[in-house]
Amino acid sequence: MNAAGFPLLSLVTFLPLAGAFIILMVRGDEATVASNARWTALWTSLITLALSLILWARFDKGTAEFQFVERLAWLPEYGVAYHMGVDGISVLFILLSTLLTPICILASWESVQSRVREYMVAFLVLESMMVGMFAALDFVLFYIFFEAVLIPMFLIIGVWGGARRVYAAFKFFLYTLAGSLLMLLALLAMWFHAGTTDIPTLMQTAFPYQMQIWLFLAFFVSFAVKVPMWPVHTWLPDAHVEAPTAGSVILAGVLLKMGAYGFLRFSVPMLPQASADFAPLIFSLSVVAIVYTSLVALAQEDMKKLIAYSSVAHMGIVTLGIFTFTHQGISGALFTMLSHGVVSGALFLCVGVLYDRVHSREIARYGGVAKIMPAYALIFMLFTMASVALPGTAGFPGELLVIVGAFKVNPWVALGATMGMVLGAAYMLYLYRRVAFGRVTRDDLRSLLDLSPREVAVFAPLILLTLWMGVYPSSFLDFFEASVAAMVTRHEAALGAARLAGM
Amino acid sequence: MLNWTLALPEIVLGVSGLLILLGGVIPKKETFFPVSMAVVGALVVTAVLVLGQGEGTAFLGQYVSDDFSRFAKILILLGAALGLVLALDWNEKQGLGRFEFSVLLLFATLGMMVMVSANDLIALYIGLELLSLSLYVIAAFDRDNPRSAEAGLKYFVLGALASGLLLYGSSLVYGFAGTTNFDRLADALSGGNAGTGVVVGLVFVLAGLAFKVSAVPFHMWTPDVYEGAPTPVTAFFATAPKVAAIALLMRVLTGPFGELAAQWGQVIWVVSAGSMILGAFAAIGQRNIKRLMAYSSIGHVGYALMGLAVANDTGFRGVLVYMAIYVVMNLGTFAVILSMRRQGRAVENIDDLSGLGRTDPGMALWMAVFMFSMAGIPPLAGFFGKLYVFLAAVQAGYWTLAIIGILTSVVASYYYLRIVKVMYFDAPAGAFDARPASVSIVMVGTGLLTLLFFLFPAVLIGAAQVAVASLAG
Amino acid sequence: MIAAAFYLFAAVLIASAVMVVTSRNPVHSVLFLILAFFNAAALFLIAGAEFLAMILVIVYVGAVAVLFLFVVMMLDVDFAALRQGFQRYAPVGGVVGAILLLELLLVFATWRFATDAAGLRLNPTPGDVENTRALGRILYTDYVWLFQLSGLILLVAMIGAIVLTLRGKTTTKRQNVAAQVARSGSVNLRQPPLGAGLGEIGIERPPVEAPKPKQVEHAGGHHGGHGGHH
Amino acid sequence: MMAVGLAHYLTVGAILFTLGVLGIFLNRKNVIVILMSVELILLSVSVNLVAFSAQLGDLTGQVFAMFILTVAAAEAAIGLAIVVIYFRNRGTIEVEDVSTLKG
Repeated sequence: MNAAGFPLLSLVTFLPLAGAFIILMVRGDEATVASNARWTALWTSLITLALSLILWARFDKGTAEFQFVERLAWLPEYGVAYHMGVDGISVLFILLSTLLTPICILASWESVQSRVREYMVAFLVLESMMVGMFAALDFVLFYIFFEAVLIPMFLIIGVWGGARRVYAAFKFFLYTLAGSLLMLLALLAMWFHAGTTDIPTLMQTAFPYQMQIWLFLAFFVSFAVKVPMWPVHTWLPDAHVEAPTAGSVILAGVLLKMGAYGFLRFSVPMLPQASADFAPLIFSLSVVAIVYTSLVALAQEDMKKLIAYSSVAHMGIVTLGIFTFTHQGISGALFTMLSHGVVSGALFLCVGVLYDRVHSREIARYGGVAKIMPAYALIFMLFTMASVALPGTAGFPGELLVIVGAFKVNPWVALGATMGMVLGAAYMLYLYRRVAFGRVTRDDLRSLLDLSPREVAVFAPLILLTLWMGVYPSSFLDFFEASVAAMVTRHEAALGAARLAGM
Repeated sequence: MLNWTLALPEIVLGVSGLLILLGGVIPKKETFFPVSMAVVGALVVTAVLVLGQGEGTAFLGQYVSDDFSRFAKILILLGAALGLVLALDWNEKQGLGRFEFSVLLLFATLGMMVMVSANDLIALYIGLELLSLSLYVIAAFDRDNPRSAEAGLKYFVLGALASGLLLYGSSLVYGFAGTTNFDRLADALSGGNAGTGVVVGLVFVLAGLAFKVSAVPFHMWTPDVYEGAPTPVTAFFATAPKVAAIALLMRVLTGPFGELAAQWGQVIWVVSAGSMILGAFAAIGQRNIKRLMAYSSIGHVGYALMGLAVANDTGFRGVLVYMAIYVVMNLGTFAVILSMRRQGRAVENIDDLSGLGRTDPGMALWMAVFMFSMAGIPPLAGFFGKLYVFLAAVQAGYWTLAIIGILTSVVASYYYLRIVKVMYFDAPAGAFDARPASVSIVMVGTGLLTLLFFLFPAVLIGAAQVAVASLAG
Repeated sequence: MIAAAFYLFAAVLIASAVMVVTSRNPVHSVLFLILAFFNAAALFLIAGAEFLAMILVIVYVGAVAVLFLFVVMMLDVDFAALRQGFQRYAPVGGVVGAILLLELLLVFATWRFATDAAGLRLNPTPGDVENTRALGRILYTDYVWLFQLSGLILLVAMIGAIVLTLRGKTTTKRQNVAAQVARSGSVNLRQPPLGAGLGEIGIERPPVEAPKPKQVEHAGGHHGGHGGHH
Repeated sequence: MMAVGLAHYLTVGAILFTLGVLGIFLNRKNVIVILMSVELILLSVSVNLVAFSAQLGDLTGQVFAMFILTVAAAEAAIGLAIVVIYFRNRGTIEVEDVSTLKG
């Protein structure tokens, strides 16, 4: 059946749903329900994490083939199947999702007090959809998971968000929906052309050049909104600012990766010529995104907004790396995605820690936190450093690889990426200075408590990962080595064939 | 050959209608509930008979039974039976518990069955009128309520005009071909033989039928009638008759006028695009949920017609799948709307749903499922409906139509989301009265179907495939 | 001769149709509608559809038009107010109507029958029998399905009209036959002696129950004039 | 068989039909006249059908016309019933006047 001997991927995907169902069945008064919901959600997500660790352990790094493959007839006569599997590109994202979910649940343990049951259900459903999306090897299946993510996220932002949550939730939903519906059209066109929606098969299908252009544009709109790329990024700051802490963590940690993952899974391998043709466009947009949003980030007064803009900049580096079509570039992009998932998630948690205590995200409201909460300041510093890609932290290897890859293609592009690192250092350190150092200007800050054991438990795995990724990056790079190599080779082969045909 | 046994389901339904009518008239006490139960029973029996119905034509070609008609009939019977179940409690509470309601609903259902089995212009007309006349009456059923009376009046006036157009078109078609039988018409029109007269006739017939499916530009009656009619009547209007009218439209266009697909394809294209656009934009400002559902239904008909505009088997299959899912979603939504009742009074503003997520999480959950499904968000059933019509449009290269569909569904999702927003994000506006079990059953049943459709899509899609095959063959 | 008759009837038909639509008083409209039906019936006769002509007169003039008349007279409507929109819409309506009419006439100008229309006929007119008999032959046999269904349509119309307009008034006393029959002791069967009249037997009445004494509401109260105590 | 041609009948039918449609649009407020206009439309259809029937030598048209007459009678009954309850509720038969259901 597959390497694990049982349908591991399906189990990882649908176990959270089972947990959600159990939570829905809980009866009793509000407090009982809330506490039961918290514990059930935590245990479900931990078991899911444990299961996904099997995935990690059993994954064969030597091959670019899909592993843990499951296949069930779904709509056989239309070439649609329930087809799941992972390769080097997707496996770590599943782990990222299953890791961040329990962290999010722990992080909202106390901060979410209203409608706990619904909150936990939404998170578990969200986890299920995220994992399914990364594991889907059928385009229709992928699309279903891809869009279904919107439902729980819409509710998480809208119900437990801040003051302008309704606006943010609608903007998030409608932007993404508009993009993904265009992808649906492209999907249908591919389906019609190839007679199947099987992703491995579609990767082998050569689409006519004209069609590739249109398909690429449709995909581009959808994924660019999701990544988000400049200039369709405007939903992101709103969504981040208004979402509850855990929502921001998941949004930054996993949801933003869906767009980049889409580029890697669909645009580049299935539409090689169009990707190559549009690469300059992507480069320009990415560089604009990096520089522009970094500058915007410098001017922010709201911590969450600042980190949100930094996410846009980081994702610009990711898209830039992907479209270099070089081994280093793509590896770097993947690594940056992972590290950004961990680091920006952690940064949002850091903001959340302060927010839980003071109920303000205004940078000017703080100052001298390092004196009052030393442990917190240390952790915050670690993640700030990781975010500015200090060597030895998670942020560094990925960005370095992207710059190397970009340099191979075009030095100016590489310069753009480097600019991102420099500016990133500027705004992050500026943020840190204003929050952590300086005199304690406000008396109410003096009474703040340092991290509780629960919060330490939340941060611990992230700290560990950040250091691990920075010190020993090849333990992660190895995972996608084979897949990226195969992808680059195939891409060059496809371009070569097209060039031959063109002559 | 009369071959009358073929029409057994209709005959049984008609005769049981007469018997039930007798059973309702004779006793002196209130008979709404038992009569309704008897009608539901008759509908179920008829559905069983339809499942076992043979194929072929009867009554000298006026009646046809094939997989297509059986598919449509099952849907119609399902919609009618559940619609009546929804009406049970509401009618009693609103003082509309008169047994004639159920009997009229039964005859309307019979009319719909005759429509989808019609193989002759006269049979089409008779079936349509049997349906329409019953609907006129039940739209005005709440006769002491000015809004209901007005709904009935508006529906009647425009409906009568639509029948007039349809008939005038039929007369031209008959004059051209010398026959009213669909098979013979198809013969007469084959080989590019159609004259101006028959094309004009077709346009009139299309206009008449477009009214019945409430497609743009014949949609004017829909919002007023949906809002004014008693809510269970609106629920009924939005489901079974739509299926019947769309099925009839498909049969007429593919059968006798199959050769003219190039002509009617364009008309349907425009109608479909117009309906989608109007359904999306006009609904945005609505505050009354029934009125919103009216525009929503116009939009949904637009999507279904997209499959018809494509005029190939994939498209027709998409239409059937879409309509089946539409009926289920709509019944569920109306089950929720019928539960909106405070201190014994029915309320129907969207704001009345405020904070439902807190006051009644179960109902809010199902309503959210229906709303997301109507917006076409996977993995809910509504997504699959859209998937199949879009697939057909893309295959046939109808890009413009598909893109209009995409844009309008984004716009439309805005107002569906708004309902979710009101339920979950806003402060509670007070709890609703306890729901009757009958409504809960329909709500949960249709909700589960909507939610879990993705597990077995092949069942419905396979059935639609078979139905379409019989239509073309 | 027949052509002249046709033109006469057609002209009157159209003229009265115009009057139906435009006349100020709905009562006049109804009367013109009746006239239109008569003339249409005459046209039917010329075309050889005798049965339909009769039906038109009997059903339409006899029932439908009278029903209209009845409703118009019954509803006390201020008809002058209803005509206000008319002048405003008349020019536009006239243009639209003219276009529609022209288009329809163009259709007839290019009219042709399907090449094999004669072969497609379902019920060729039999030469040997008159119109009514020919219709009767197929109506009750070939068209039995639709015939029965149209019966149901009439039934629905009947139910509808009743359910919408009939009100069981509470103020008027209505006869309830079943209750009357079931009433015990109200009917005494007796064999009167032959030739006996009321004078001998007297008027038979059901035994009248003695009126119940009213409950005393205020034990100690004294109500002058209203005899609560018997 | 006919001294006058098919075209004559169809013309009469077309004029009647147009008048009927016009009547509905011109008398938007007066429901009773609208109902009568509907009757005119149905009459025009019957004229058409009878003419075609005679021309083709086929009885189907007359049967069709007969069904139409039957149904039209039923329709008139229901229409008038609805008008009556409408009048009872509002004391007028104006349709457009009603803005309770506008939007």
